[in-house]
Amino acid sequence: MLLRGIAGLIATLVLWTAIVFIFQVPSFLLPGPMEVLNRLVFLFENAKLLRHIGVTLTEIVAGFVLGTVIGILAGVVFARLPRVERFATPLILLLQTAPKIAIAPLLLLWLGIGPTPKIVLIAIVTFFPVMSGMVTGLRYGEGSFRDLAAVLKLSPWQSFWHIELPSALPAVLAGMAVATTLAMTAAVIGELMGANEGIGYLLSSGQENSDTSVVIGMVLLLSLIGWAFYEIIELIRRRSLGRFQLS
Amino acid sequence: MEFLVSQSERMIDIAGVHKTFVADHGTVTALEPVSITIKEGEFISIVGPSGCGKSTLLRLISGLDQASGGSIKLDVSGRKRPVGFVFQEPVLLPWKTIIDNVRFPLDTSGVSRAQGDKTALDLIKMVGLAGFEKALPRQLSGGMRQRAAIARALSDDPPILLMDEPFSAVDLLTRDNLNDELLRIWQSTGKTILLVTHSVEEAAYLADRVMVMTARPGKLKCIHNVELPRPRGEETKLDPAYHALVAQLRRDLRTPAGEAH
Amino acid sequence: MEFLVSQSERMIDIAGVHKTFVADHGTVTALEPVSITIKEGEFISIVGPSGCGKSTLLRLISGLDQASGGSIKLDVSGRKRPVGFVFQEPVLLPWKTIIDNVRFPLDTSGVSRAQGDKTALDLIKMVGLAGFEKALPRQLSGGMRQRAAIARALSDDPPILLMDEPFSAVDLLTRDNLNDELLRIWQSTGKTILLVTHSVEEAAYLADRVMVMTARPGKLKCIHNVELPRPRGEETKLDPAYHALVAQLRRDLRTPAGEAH
Amino acid sequence: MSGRFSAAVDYTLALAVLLFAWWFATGPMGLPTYLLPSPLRTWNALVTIALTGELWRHLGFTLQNIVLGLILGCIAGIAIAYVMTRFPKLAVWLDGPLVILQTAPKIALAPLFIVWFGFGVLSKIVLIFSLVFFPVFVGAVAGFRALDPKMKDLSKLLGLSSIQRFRQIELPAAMPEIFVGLKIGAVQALVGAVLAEWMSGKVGLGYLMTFASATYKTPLLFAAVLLTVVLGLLLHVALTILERRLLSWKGAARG
Amino acid sequence: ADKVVMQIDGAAAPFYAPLYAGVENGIFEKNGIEVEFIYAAAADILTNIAAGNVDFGFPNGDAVVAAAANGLPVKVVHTTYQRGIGALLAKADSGITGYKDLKGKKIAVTSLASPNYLQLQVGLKLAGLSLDDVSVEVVQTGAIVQSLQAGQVDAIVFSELRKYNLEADGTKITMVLSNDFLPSFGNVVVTNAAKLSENPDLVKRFTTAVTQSYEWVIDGHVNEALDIALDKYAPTWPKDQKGILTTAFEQTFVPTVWQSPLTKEKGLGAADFAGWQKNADILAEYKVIDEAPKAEDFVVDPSTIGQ
Ligand SMILES: Nc1ncnc2c1ncn2[C@@H]1O[C@H](COP(=O)(O)OP(=O)(O)OP(=O)(O)O)[C@@H](O)[C@H]1O
Ligand SMILES: Nc1ncnc2c1ncn2[C@@H]1O[C@H](COP(=O)(O)OP(=O)(O)OP(=O)(O)O)[C@@H](O)[C@H]1O
Ligand SMILES: [Mg+2]
Ligand SMILES: [Mg+2]
Repeated sequence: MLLRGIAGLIATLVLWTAIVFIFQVPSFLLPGPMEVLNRLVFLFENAKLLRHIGVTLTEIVAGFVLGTVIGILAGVVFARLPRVERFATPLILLLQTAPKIAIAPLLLLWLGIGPTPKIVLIAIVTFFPVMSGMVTGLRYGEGSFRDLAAVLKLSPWQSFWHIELPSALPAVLAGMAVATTLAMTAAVIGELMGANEGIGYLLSSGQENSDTSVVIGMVLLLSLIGWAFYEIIELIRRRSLGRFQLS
Repeated sequence: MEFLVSQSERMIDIAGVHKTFVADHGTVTALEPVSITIKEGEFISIVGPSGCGKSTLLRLISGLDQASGGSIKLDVSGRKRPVGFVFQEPVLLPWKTIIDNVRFPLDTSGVSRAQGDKTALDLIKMVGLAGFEKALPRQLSGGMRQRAAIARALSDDPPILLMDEPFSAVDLLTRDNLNDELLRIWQSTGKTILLVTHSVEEAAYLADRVMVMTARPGKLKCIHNVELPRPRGEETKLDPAYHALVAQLRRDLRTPAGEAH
Repeated sequence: MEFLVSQSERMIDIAGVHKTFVADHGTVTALEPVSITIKEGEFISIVGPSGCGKSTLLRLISGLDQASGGSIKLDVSGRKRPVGFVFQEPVLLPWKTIIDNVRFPLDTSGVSRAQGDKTALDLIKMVGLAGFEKALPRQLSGGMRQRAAIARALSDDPPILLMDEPFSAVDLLTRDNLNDELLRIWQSTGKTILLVTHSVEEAAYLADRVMVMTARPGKLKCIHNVELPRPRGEETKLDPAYHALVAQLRRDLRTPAGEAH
Repeated sequence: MSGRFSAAVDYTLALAVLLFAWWFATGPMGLPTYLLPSPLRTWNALVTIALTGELWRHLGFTLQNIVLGLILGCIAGIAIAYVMTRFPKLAVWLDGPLVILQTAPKIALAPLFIVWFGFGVLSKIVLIFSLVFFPVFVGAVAGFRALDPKMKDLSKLLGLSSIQRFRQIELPAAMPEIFVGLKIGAVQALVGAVLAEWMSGKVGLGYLMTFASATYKTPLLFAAVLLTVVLGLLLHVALTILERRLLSWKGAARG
Repeated sequence: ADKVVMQIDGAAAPFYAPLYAGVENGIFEKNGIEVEFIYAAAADILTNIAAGNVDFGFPNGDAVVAAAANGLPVKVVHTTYQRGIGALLAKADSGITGYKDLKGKKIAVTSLASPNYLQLQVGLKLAGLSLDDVSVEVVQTGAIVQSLQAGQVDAIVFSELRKYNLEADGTKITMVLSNDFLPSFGNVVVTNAAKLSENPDLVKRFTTAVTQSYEWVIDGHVNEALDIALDKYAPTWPKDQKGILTTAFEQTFVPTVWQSPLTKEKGLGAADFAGWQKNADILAEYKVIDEAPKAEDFVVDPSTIGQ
């Protein structure tokens, strides 16, 4: 799967080069792959690129895990208690729709400068898709399993662990896949609101400098990280569902 | 019909229970008021035309659904899981193997894995699924799935067992065997069993009492005491009293003319 | 057993068909090589213990699964939908009402809505679901769902009808009625029908030939010609030949000792 | 009906609590206006632009973009998900590039979108579309994949044409998962619309926000934020009602 | 040493070389200060200063005026850039040489609330034109330069600094400095009003360090400072732009941006109260802010800190 994904990636690169070459796209609009690669190598040699990647990766992983765990738990609560869900919905939508840039100073005020506000931001955007997936998975899941749990008088934890989580897993994983893409965006925003390291920071310096190669290069790095996340989720999906996916 | 059972002997007390479903296409009276007292250790069979409320009654007793009126009392003080339920369609967790499915009630009630495996393997053997312990439900035939569900319902030894057409998808021979196994288990454990079936032979062969229901609206038509001696076996099936009862049940089901035509 | 059927009469030609499933817990031979030729308009019943490959055989004939070997030929030149299938578990579209489900094969083959409604309503009435046209599948009892599935399989009048334990979840009376309806339809339309059942009475009552299968590994044990006169009805059930056949089928199923125990 | 009514009550109640917390933060807790303006000042800012009629222009523009982007993203998401589940070979090739394209942070690409697609509505719709597409796509893929094999048997047996199969079986069966994607997509559409206007343009709620933010008109900023949230809430409620109607056959568990 | 956080406009860039060099040369340390630089947009910086999230900011002067007008408790403690660096930029081959040539053209600014937009309005007015004679597009920082390069607009009103980027890319640029007709200030050091009154000593030491850092560069260390910046602080910047940057520093920043007649007299960072006041008044006149704040209320001359 990974191999084939890489094949697709190479195809994209070829297409990209072709577009740049055929249409003679100037590099301030869309630099070619080689140009971007050169800039990446340059950054690697001069700008401690790896350290920046490490910083961002740490933030993403921490935020993603936090958001996923809270999302799953909230999903369970919301699916069981629709009133709580309705009650929380406006707040959640507030957090999701309010432009992060607008609330950034507040986040800094409450959480201080450093990785925390970034992690929280990533957790916030991760939370929503995971929670939605969980709620749907539980709400529209097989009714007969609910009967079984009721007859066996399973504790909330037992029915969550043995019945609800497995049956909601496809929807939750779909939510997590969506969350990966949002997490990448949040990582950038988080670093835009005040940072001096990380991929998002390098990206904003590229923007400030109208250096499209750096922008595209950083976008590409983030995409690759996102893709890696996505593949991990796919792996979990295939591992866990392959057994009972009936097709 | 016994109306005088000592308080302690009463296991299930159903008084004026009825159920109406409200659906888009109108309300459906699934069950008109039913009253019956079931003693501890009794074996009750329920027969009746399709759609007469048999499953509904079992669901009400198990507490899965709420009655529209009337009261149901179970005398199962202290038991965490008073009822075992064999659903009309086998409800197996598709992501668990057969042995995991059968052991599931034990796993979730704190029984040790080793103990659970032992019980589960015995039951799997009993229902004729030896060799399929590690199979997933989708790899079994319809009848095999149903048998796995039966094994699961028995695994944690509930005092009350509700079985909704448990043997409808298995062949005659297996069915006979399972009937005898069920009787054996019932006799050795003293469970209270309610079994829904479309086979009047099965109903008569197994039960202490047979409830006959009628359709549209579903209601309890009559209850037959089965006076056949215990333990039952091949001789029972030769007993003229047995055949008389079967014939009587057939007649009961035939009049008033059933709903299908 | 007939081996000489004119080419044009052959409807289904099964030669050395077998099926093996590969699963995590090992390979399962669901079906050892089976050969049989079924004539147009024949009514075949299939009986056999649970897990002997009956459903597998039907799925192979319908083309839903691929055989591991052997060949299956259907003489249904030009028919877009050669087979109707009543699955062992009722497969209804949960978002459609009963009438929409029954009309579904018609809707998707370009029959006008009015014509479709008429056919569907007739069939719904025939299977005893009048009044539930607008109900959703989940609002029906198990037996009612099964009957809806039967109605759907009949609605677009396929030349071959494969029925996997269609009546297992309905009561005796309904079952008898449906048996007679099925015979009526069969006689008037000349369908070729394969019906899997656990009821040897039903198998004998309906069929021209009864296939008896054995379990583990599943294989065709023998085929009985049913020489009972047509049309069949209440008299058939009094015919000693019928009872002899039923008894014979029972014996066939009993030896070799079934798998459950 | 009574369910819907009680839902409205819950939403109102929640908003009231939110309002109280907000009031509390700005009043007794004493957060200054430039960090968080009081509800009253925000309301006044809102009323002011509503009275000048400016509000409706901005709101209308944003709403139009959201709806357009949402519809387009939805159609494309479902269509491509379907094609990819039907032709797994294709998925092998498309999966990698699609995911890469999607995980590319839009906020970083948004400025380039403007350069690529111009200042007009097009670049905005493209941005919204790109944000809506993926959630719907992933949801739809999950939905199509989870199709009950018995349903597959049925459609094979009836020899359904691709269109029949899609319309009658696959789409309705995938609806629950599609709705997960759709709900996230709706929120993303909102985020995208604001982001696009933040990046360029002279109308829209997003523009209003940049303007307010650059001039420290924090009450106006929060008024615009609040409007987006209300818009989000309305979209959410609309989708929930639609979901309830389309998925009533599922007999969703209610607590 | 006191640990402080300074939030700088935009991202790390060689233009901030004096600050970086100051750190590397131990100038800040000598003043008992350990500084960490982080980056954000100007408006965010001022909000963060007001909220106390960061200790010092280095935003654009116009942003400070707007913030002060809206009641944010911020104080300019070091008018580092003595003039504005806003400018009208157009491609040399477009034939645009000044505002008078803009009739019928398309011009991009970053926001209708930005000082660029104000500069455009005033520039047009002085050239006898009005907004009706041109079409204005709003394009964010991240795209505005490219939109000029791509020919989507004929001119942009933005920062003088971008001229160097564009020329590095090989585009010849015509530039009209806005400061010539509209006095304003580029990057200035800002702190919270409360911090200033509670801890004037720290602020004093900080501004002293800033002054000393800039002095070192002005005293003939442009080359070293740029090396430090390009190597350690703005490594994303292409190294081959050093030549252009050196020219920019030597011909523009050192003589006319960081230094002015006022600084000759009162030292670097001196507050030109009249200039600030004029800046504020014009912002108010053009309705960018509701009411002009008093320059004395938000600007402090570094020499008076702590007295
Ligand atoms: N969830 C429901 N909503 C609406 N009506 C229902 C629902 N469940 C059952 N019913 C109706 O209640 C009646 C009794 O159903 P029930 O399942 O108890 O029948 P049954 O006796 O078990 O039939 P069968 O032998 O076919 O399983 C039926 O008419 C059915 O349509
Ligand atoms: N998908 C599958 N994967 C693995 N094994 C399978 C699969 N489907 C069926 N089998 C095996 O094939 C054998 C025959 O199954 P089949 O469903 O044909 O039995 P059947 O005769 O219909 O039984 P029943 O009367 O219980 O429905 C069984 O042993 C079953 O375990
Ligand atoms: Mg039932
Ligand atoms: Mg079968």
